[in-house]
Amino acid sequence: MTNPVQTLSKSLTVNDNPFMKPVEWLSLLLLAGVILVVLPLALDAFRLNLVGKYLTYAFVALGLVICWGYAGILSLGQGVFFGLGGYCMAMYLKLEASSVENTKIQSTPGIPDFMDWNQITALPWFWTPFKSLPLTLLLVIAVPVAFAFIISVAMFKRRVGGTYFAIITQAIAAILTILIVGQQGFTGGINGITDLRTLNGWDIRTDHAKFILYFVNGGLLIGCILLAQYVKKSKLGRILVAMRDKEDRVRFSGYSVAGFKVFAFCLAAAFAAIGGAMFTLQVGFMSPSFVGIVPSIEMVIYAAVGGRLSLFGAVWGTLLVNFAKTSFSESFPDLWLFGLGALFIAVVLAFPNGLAGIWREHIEPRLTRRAKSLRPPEPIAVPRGVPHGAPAE
Amino acid sequence: MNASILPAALTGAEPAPAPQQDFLLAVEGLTVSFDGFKAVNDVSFYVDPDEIRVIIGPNGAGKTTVLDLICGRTKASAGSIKYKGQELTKLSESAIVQAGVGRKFQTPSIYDDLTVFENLEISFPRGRSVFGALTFKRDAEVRDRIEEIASLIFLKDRLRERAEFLSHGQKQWLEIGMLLIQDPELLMLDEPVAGMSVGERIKTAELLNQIIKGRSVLVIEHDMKFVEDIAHRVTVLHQGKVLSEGSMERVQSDPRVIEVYLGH
Amino acid sequence: MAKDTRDTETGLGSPLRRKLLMGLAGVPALAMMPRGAFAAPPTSAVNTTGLAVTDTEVTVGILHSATGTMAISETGSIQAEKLAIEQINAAGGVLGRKIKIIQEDGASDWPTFAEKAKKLLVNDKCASVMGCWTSASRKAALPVFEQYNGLLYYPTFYEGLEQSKNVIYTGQEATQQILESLNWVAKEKGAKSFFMIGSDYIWPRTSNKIARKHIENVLKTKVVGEEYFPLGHTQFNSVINKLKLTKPDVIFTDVVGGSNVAFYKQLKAAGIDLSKQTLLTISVTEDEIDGIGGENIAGAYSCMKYFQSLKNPNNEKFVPAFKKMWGEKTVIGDVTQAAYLGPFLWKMAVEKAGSFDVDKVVAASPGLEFKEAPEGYVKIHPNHHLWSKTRVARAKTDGQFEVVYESPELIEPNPFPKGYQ
Amino acid sequence: MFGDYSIGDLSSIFVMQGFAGLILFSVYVLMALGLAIIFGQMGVINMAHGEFMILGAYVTYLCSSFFQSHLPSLFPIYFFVAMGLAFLASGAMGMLVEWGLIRHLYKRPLDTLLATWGLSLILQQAYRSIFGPREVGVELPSWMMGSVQVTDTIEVQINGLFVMGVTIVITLGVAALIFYSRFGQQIRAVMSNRTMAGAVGIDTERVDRLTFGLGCGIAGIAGSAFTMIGSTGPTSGQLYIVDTFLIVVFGGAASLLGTIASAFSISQTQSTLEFFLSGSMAKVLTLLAVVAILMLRPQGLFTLKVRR
Repeated sequence: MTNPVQTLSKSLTVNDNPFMKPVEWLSLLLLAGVILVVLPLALDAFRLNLVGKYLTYAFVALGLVICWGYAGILSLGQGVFFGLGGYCMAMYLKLEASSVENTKIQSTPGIPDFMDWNQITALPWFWTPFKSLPLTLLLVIAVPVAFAFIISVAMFKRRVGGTYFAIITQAIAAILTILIVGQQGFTGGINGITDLRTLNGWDIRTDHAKFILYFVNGGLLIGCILLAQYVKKSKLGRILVAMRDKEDRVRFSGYSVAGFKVFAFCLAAAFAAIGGAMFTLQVGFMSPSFVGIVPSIEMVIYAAVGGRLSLFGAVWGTLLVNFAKTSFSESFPDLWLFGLGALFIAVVLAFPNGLAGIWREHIEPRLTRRAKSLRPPEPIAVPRGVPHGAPAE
Repeated sequence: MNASILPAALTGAEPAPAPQQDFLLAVEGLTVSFDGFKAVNDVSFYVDPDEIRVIIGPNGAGKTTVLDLICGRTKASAGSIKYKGQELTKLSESAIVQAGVGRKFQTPSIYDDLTVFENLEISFPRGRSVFGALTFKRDAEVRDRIEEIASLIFLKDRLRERAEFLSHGQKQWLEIGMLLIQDPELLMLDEPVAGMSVGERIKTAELLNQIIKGRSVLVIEHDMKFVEDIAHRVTVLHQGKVLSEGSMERVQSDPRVIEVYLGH
Repeated sequence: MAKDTRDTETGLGSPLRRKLLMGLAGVPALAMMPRGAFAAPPTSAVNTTGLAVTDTEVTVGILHSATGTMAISETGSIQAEKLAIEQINAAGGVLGRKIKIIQEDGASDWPTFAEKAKKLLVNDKCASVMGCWTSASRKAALPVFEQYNGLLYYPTFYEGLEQSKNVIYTGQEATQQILESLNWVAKEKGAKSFFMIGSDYIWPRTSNKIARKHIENVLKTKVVGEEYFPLGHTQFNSVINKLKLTKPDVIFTDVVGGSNVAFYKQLKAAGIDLSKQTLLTISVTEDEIDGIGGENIAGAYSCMKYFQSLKNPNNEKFVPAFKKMWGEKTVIGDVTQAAYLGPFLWKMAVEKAGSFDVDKVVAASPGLEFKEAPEGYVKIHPNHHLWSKTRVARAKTDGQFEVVYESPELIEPNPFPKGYQ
Repeated sequence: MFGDYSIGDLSSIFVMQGFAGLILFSVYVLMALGLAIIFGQMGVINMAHGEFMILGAYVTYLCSSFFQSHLPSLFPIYFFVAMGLAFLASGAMGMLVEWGLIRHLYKRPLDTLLATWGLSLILQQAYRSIFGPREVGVELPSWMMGSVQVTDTIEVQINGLFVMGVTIVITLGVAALIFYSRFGQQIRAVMSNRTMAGAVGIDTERVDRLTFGLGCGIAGIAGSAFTMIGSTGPTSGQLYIVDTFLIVVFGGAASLLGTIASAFSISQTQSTLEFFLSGSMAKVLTLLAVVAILMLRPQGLFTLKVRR
């Protein structure tokens, strides 16, 4: 990689650290256009709902870009936060669907059906907050973030990093899955929480509702991208990159490294939780199969395919892998796993920076060469290169 | 803290010994053992304000470990480190830095993926909390200060480049710059001229001579010419213990030192 | 027996209304039956709700996992459904129309089942869907079938506690499978104590709950242990020690998947001889024995409604037909047979109703009798489950079962059993 | 819960329960040993470890069918042949994977995780295409079934004894190889200082490949042994992966002794808890305890405190 040596003659006098560079504004416009205009016009209600579901995974991938790409913390347990967010939402919806009149055939009316089947006769205490919508919306974020906070404080204060962190988060995903499946009286077990109907009286099952939820989802995603962009552009974003590079140097520049890692991990958890809640709303149920190890690792590959350092790449990567999965598994079901496996390997071996890397290394230079006569090239401020995993301590 | 980096010249080359409570750094009985091996064994020394202290000693003498202990990278098994009367062994690394202790590592430790400007910016002593970093503004004060430091470390015209592309010597300077921007009262340098070309070495000596004024400096160095140039006092470590201490001439004439170190 | 009065809100309403519906359904059925045999009635008459029915074709969906972890189990169902549809087509189709299959892959992923169900109903306008295997996939797809008024034929024996207007359950619900076999083991083996071991999820837990109530309240004997292991668990030595300590008369198991294999191998290795120790399982069919190995499980009793070795004229035609289509080595388990029933039950209901309209087909279903079922005679109950016999059979080393007991009468399905919840 | 039983019954059960714990311990050691070499020594996070084990299991399956149909007289001893072949097959496959994949990723440990996860998906689908989606039954020679009657009430499973025997042999073999052989010396040299080892004339690439192959080969033996107690199917390998990694990490990744100690403590905890609680809760509590201890002591049970 060679970069033209830049002089700072002019650049220090203008705003050299804009919130978004023109290229990034264009990317955002393109993404927003595709999500909010093109797809809704081009797809029928069924396919649009599918895209809506995929986009909920994009929240997780977005969080992974911050947490893994920027801060170098690979979490194999993002499904935990996606699931917790989704379960919080599902608990509210389930309580609303389990009104006394809807459930009058049960031995205890007014509680979710699966509790009744398990001889539970009163709503467990931790379900009661989910009777209130505002409280639920708060808890959708607060519960996963609090959980992420506890995990990450415990681990990062003791400098657990790199591979160890990945393996421990994976174990946590496994534990939570076993717990949810085993405690079926409180959680709905392996079937999950199903048959969700209304949100504060509004039927979420109709095509019209799904259409509206799609836009809410898209809007939230763009909001999260902007938030992530703000973080990335702030000094905190640069500190995360610096930490990934030379953790000790950051520490001996007077920063509490653990605090920043905790922040990155909690932010990723919050994004995942929003994704989970939107998933529940759009798909109409939540089950432990989104909490475990396999979905968690698949979500990492979305971010990897998109480019682990690119916020927009994360969304494109998610869409691409899921479209491929849907169409490929329909026509060649046997080949799909070969394809997915090969994708993992190819991304790691040949395209460590994913789609965004291909764009930046092969397409953008050509475009810039053409545009060069028009304006001087952008200063290089975006970190490139694959993060090396922090050494295990 | 935003004092100029070039304060008034020293009042005297050899500061008078101060009473104990006025030591900037007081290391007493410092010991650390790794699985029974005492890498640092009952080390005591005192650094005065504005003093330049060089630690020398053969490989494996425990020099770097002493710096690690002071800046909190390694936890002491026994002993105390008092900085301006404050016990450092209990503090976290970041708190030690914030108290005014800066540390340069042996190999250049900079952020390859960031530009030179950003490298310096991260070391700028403001916005060190999570929230502070989120709301940090790159204002005129920050810019001016970074430019000031950059010209001092000969990198003024390379601010926009990714640090990865600097030469080895330039990386060392950049790291020194990253320390300077914090304006520490105690500066610890681990072999600042190691691995430099002759030209870079001369420039670095010049740079160090400028920046070490007005603060206490603890240096590990092998280059005796360089040591003679800057040292106020020298501490010789051998096998984790203090072997000798005093002015360069005194240390050089110490037969024990000649035996284990200069004699080689 | 207590008549079920606990229909869900989407269900069939009061007994009075149900009778009314059945009566209504009977009239056109009588009128249409002979016509169906001669010529295809006009499409406009048999399809008033815009289903994918032409003058020559009717579209039916198949929705199972062809990929993923559940593909192992669901493949047999797909094969059976395809065989049934081929046989129906060969005999002239349904109301003179050939069945066209659209197969979708649920990929062992529950939202995918909901998605594909929606696709089959909304985009493909399938007149009915044969599909789902696990309860989780059914629970995910069920709201879709109810919302778009589709019709699902669900083949797996399951935990019950469900009844929907839009689903016909061709497998047994838990009470049908369990109670009769417990009675048998109590009577035949004089069993006084039971130890229950299951995989940790809803079906084993519900089944064991029903079994425990029956053991304690009806048989007046006792349960000396009840253990659950996470799905995929492979170490059973501790629980085997507990078996040795408690020495139950009967080990009652509903362990599934890979755990099944590990459990029986370790049981055998621990010297528990199934020819002396009675073991009753509700989760082992011929399909499972393939992986467990016949020699590891020989002697265990399984209770199901169907076994491949069943001796009756229907089965003696079904088994060779199945093997001819899918290979000599394939085995046929309980669920595979139940899946085979789906297309026939649908065909009969359509012909009885004289229409493909889901509401009419649903209305025509209760009371339908299918005398050519490989398991023997079955009948659709108003609660959309099947009246069926329960059989207990003993596993042999060659991987087949030898039926040792058959309930004398058809057992009434009772998905919401009073006193068992 | 013991009120109804005689002292004799109880003591026999405790003996057998202790034995059950030892079997679990052997299983864990076998599972983790290969990974301890690959992850602990080489720093490669091999998520396809379970699939290498299952390769060994399938080799055993093929062997059993082959001996049954072609060499029925030798069937009683086929298992030893199968274990040897399993070692070779998994080892060869491991070396192939190292050459094609892993060697490009030594500097990026987290990326080996993703790449080997991809590999595990491919292997699973390959097994499914070749052997079918169902579990296959591996028939054992009759002498390996059943149990030894120690006293009237104490019985000991023969296949459990066999697994323990295999574990002891393999562990001693690996220890001898690593600590006393020339090759082991080279492995240790390469792992502690690659550049230096290269400079003194060790072919580091070859050592890497053989080490990875060795780890995978041991996984193959483990898989072969597990056909006696577990299932052999395309996705069976996934059942083991979390447990295996936790054991290695808990033991302190770089230490073989640590791996064994960690396998011992985890297996005894789990086996004891399983006896007193339900299986699911025992598993959850064991995993939780391991995670909690790792949070308090991230370096694992056994690590040397070294100068950084």
